[in-house]
Amino acid sequence: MRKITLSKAVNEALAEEMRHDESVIILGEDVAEAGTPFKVLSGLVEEFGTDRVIDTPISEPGFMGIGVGAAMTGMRPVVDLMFGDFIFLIMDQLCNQAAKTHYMSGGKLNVPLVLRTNMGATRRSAAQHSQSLHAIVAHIPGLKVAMPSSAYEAKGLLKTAIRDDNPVVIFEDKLMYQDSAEVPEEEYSIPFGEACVKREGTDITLIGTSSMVQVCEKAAEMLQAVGISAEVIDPRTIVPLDEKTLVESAKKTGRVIVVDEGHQSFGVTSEIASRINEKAFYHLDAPTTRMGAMDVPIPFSPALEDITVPTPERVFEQAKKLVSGELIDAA
Amino acid sequence: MRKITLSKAVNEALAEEMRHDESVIILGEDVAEAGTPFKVLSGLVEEFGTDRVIDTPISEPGFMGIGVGAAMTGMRPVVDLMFGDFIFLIMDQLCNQAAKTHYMSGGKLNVPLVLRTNMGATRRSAAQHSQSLHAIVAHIPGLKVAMPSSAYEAKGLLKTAIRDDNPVVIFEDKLMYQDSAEVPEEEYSIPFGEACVKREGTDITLIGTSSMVQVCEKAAEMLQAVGISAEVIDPRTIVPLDEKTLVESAKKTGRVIVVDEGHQSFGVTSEIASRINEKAFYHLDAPTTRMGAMDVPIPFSPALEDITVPTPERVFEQAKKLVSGELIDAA
Amino acid sequence: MSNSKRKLSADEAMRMFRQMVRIRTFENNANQLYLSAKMPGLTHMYSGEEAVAVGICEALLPTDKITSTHRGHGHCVAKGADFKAMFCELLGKEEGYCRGKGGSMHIADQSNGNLGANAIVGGSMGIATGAALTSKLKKTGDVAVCFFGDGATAQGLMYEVMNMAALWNLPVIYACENNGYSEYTKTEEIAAGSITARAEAFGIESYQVDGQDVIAVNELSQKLVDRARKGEGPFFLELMTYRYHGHHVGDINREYYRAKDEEADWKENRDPIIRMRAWLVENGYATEEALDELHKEVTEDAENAVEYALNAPYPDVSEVDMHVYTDVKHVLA
Amino acid sequence: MSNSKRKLSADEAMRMFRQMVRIRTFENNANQLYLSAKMPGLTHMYSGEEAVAVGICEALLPTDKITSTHRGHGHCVAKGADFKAMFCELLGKEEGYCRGKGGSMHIADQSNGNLGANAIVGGSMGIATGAALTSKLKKTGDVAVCFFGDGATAQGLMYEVMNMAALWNLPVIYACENNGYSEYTKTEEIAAGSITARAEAFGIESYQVDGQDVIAVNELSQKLVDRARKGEGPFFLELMTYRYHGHHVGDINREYYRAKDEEADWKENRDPIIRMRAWLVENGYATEEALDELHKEVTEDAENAVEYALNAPYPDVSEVDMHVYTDVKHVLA
Ligand SMILES: Cc1ncc(C[n+]2csc(CCOP(=O)(O)OP(=O)(O)O)c2C)c(N)n1
Ligand SMILES: Cc1ncc(C[n+]2csc(CCOP(=O)(O)OP(=O)(O)O)c2C)c(N)n1
Ligand SMILES: [Mg+2]
Ligand SMILES: [Mg+2]
Repeated sequence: MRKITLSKAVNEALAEEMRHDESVIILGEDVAEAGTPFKVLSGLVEEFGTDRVIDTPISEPGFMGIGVGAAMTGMRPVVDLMFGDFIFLIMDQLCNQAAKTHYMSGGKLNVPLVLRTNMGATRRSAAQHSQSLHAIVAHIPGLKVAMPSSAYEAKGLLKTAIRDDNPVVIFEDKLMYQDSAEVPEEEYSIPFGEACVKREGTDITLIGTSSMVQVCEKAAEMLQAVGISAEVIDPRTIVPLDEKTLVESAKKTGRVIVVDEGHQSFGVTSEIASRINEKAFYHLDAPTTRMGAMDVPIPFSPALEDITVPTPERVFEQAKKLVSGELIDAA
Repeated sequence: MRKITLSKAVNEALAEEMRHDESVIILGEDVAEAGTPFKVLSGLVEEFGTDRVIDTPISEPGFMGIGVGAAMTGMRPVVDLMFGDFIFLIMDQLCNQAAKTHYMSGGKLNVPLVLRTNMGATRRSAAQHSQSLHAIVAHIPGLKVAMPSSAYEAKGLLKTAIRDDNPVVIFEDKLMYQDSAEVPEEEYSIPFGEACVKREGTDITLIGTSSMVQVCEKAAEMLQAVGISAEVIDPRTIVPLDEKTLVESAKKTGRVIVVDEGHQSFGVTSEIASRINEKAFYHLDAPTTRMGAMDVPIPFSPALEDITVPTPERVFEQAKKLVSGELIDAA
Repeated sequence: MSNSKRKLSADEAMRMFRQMVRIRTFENNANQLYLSAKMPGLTHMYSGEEAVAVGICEALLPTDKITSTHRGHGHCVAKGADFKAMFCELLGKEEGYCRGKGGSMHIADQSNGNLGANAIVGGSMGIATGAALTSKLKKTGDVAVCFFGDGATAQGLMYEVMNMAALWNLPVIYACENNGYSEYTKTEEIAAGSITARAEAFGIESYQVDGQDVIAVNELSQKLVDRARKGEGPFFLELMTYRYHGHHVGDINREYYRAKDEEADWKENRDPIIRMRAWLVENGYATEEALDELHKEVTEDAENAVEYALNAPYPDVSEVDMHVYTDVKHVLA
Repeated sequence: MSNSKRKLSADEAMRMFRQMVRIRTFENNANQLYLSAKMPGLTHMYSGEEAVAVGICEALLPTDKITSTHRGHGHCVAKGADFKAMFCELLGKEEGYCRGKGGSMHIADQSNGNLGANAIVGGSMGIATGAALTSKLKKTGDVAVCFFGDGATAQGLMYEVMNMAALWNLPVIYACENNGYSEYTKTEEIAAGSITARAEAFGIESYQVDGQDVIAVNELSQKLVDRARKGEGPFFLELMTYRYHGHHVGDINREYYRAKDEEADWKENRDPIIRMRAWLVENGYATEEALDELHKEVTEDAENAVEYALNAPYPDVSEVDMHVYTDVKHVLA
């Protein structure tokens, strides 16, 4: 199968959906001629024009609010937020307005809006351009949250997001834009709430989101080399969360590590670990371990930044300890 | 000991700290003559004048930003956010600026700011005036988060918050402003990161935050009536979190329920449950149970609103099941 | 009362009068429900400001969109809503416009183009502007009106969306209801400079209007709505008006921020309903008797609706986790 | 070059020239570090805009406060920072102004009143205004200057804080560096109406100035800083300027949004350093030789600082969880 980059996959998803439905528009900073700083949208304005690929001023709350209003009245806006860190600027429009409109109106108004943004550290972009803030969005009922782990997922999930009648937030890892993966030529989409078992195993389950899926896969290979069989699962969407697949795997292996690039405390790993503990408790041989980003603002210095996020080596070490029962003493 | 309302306790804490330190000022909407819609600040402007009790326009991001700048240059602002739900408007100033300034400056700049706001549903205020959003703030390193459970804690924690050199967010339950508790006449403060064991017990641990402490205490009484001895713990601050006290209690009782008024998913209960599972796993007889608010926007209708938040009855039922081992089948 | 250049038809004139009376009557009943402890929560009365909502909404088609505020009953009635579904909503009943899930501060009536009240001050400014963007892109010809208070002009969002509306020539009208107060604070204490100049600085044509003169409001609105429809928008209106009640129904002792004399002056000398009534009679549109009859009719309507709503059922508890998402019946099932 | 009414002293004139040369030289070295892959991440060059930072900061005392932007090296140098600690910061080294934790976009130098660069466009507008509030309440006499770009005028925060600054007469000067672009977009595509009119609408005295004329900028700044100190603020300045490089150091092929001719015109005909150099010589402040010597000195300074920074140590990994809180040494310990 052909391989394309994640960037190209996103671009294709948008182009296909824009061809398919005239209501789909893109709103954001430098999305048109510049195609965003990451060049992800290159070529779209040439095909769809400035009426549908709309450059905005640097007014995140403003254009997010406009997106919500457009969505309520018949458009399907894809709002482009240049850095995930700027989500803090639009929280009111996202969480007080978009997320609650359908409920507050008793089901009468819909907000079919996609917020496309990114996440991920180790790009030397410092504390305000490196955060992975999906956990705080996932906490708000009414929003769906997708986290593609490769070009394949990026395209399939974005297409589903655009066709969804609810507000969906999709976090792309900005370090993965140039990563390639097999992506079919023919149309496809990936349903929300269906985890993907990336690798089967029997001794331990590694659950990873976004780029942490790769980290888990690398750790799984290292584990295989030492005779440990790891199952790797990508939830793909954290809201809705495919609890069933995760819990079943936990029951099978009896040991789980959850790896995510958001801050560990009050983060996504806590939620997933809690659900597994609740639903698979009596099958577990060890406490479900969380591995998130350190609970520190992301430092600029390369000497510090790289140690703030989980790595295959650290997942490998932790998995070995769990499987060997070394952590029993600690508990 | 004398009893005063939570509202009065907050008022006293502010007055004492303002007398003690000229740098302490209050910024917010209708904080001066009106003393806020909840009348919590009544009398302060009369004592301290409009230079220190400052009415602002309805510009939450603006006055929060001004608070941050004032804090960086020598003031100790207490920013008053009328409803906790409006925190979504100030997330950038709170999480990208206040929380990260000390770290990003390598320790050179401080932001000794207190954000006083509230939480709590069942006031018929609907989806945008009823949220309990402490979990999303707790996820951001650099912020401390306090959750007083009575007038006593409200005063003691607020005084500590004002003297802290870091940004602190304090969530008061708006339904508790008229609740009275014993509060000493003499000065005191409550250190951050020290949980309070409200009631000792041996069969199960109930951990509650804010008004959920009362819910847990009521449930504990109901449990006692059926012969179950429940320990009730109030963490008082969720950042820093007194993991030690919680874990020790979990090890002692072997069963834990965590009760909090924020949405359950990706919320505070998940974090606390995860820490307990990680650190006390081999001592637990049952999975730690989370009881948060339902994962739905808060509905207006009284018929619906009341069932969205944990109640003593439901905590009681759940505790009985845990202690009797009924939930083993479910897992 | 302004001397309309265009002669109003009897229908138009009477409809405006009736709508103002309907709003006032609705509010009197809502206030009564609060005072008699029959309404859950608090609510914000529109009484005194009727000419603003009516003057503007009578210039709109049902397909035109509005966004409303925490003080939203007036906009809702003026845009065509029905008393029964409104009272049901205020009481949290299943037959309410939002099945009781929204309540007073979130009442919406999408069948008449009311995209909803909003409990975040200024929170709907983007929504209205977005509705105007839809109109432009889909070429529907719809105009969007964004209602908000003087207090909301302190929200930065307003400047962000006005900038885009001006850059993109969107068919949106920003209608600032300047009632002199935001909660317990006078407007001059929270608004520096000039409100209309702020809009003008973005290149938006702006007007200050007597918000107690329904004909003046309507005449200007007709013109601007027509022009917005033709792509000459956006526009900005500052409507000088007054709220008769406290900030909300529970704000009863308010002399510390607002003098009784001032209230009396507005009520006695500038009331939009009294003024229009006199004008209708003077200009031969209606007799005093006909107007009394109209009042009576509306009063009965409202009382019936209240009665109906009080007896209507609450939503079933199973509704609590419905409508969180469009495609999941019960999200917690 | 504007004809200063007040005669500049040789010291003042030479200091301004030197500071502009220092900024240009700093940026040339920073760019070189990027091009030779010795600098982590990206950075935004201030070259071309030197007269703005220098003209304003030379009117300030070290105790006065400024807030800076993603394009912040110029403000940092102009407010008195040292090359070594700056280059160390850009390279993520322990001896950097922020111990390497902030980097280019968060460089701060509180000893000289620089409260920091900010990677959120417009993010520091509240901070500067808050610093001015401190000045007013503590009666320190400090003035705060908020630097930001034309693009940042689209952020609602600006209008919120200008409103409060105007209501409370705060000693803050909003300095809008209008360099014609925000990222890859021309200002006229993102700013409706008039930028200075927006500030004026809040009752703030506003000026548009030639940002390539350091003497004009300085003269006006002196006046406004004095007045702000006396409680006559706030003020708003729109400084017309130009950035010579791309949006950031990696933005090299930029003809799709900006013509080469336009760049050449600004560089050749309006360069603030060339203009001031000519003026210094013409007015007898310095000889060509003395100015060459100055250039050489600054160049050597910068090269030494770069060398020093390249060899300086990174912070120890144990620093990663320090400075999260003031009172916890290692938050993850
Ligand atoms: C963002 C936000 N801040 C504060 C409030 C609390 N609040 C509700 S109404 C109001 C005053 C609004 O004043 P104005 O916009 O003039 O409208 P009016 O009530 O006068 O109609 C305030 C401060 C809110 N609901 N939302
Ligand atoms: C809130 C926010 N939105 C977007 C960005 C991305 N961004 C960085 S600089 C910039 C352009 C800023 O333009 P301007 O304010 O004119 O400053 P200039 O770069 O021209 O100096 C943008 C959009 C950001 N850093 N912060
Ligand atoms: Mg008002
Ligand atoms: Mg610019």
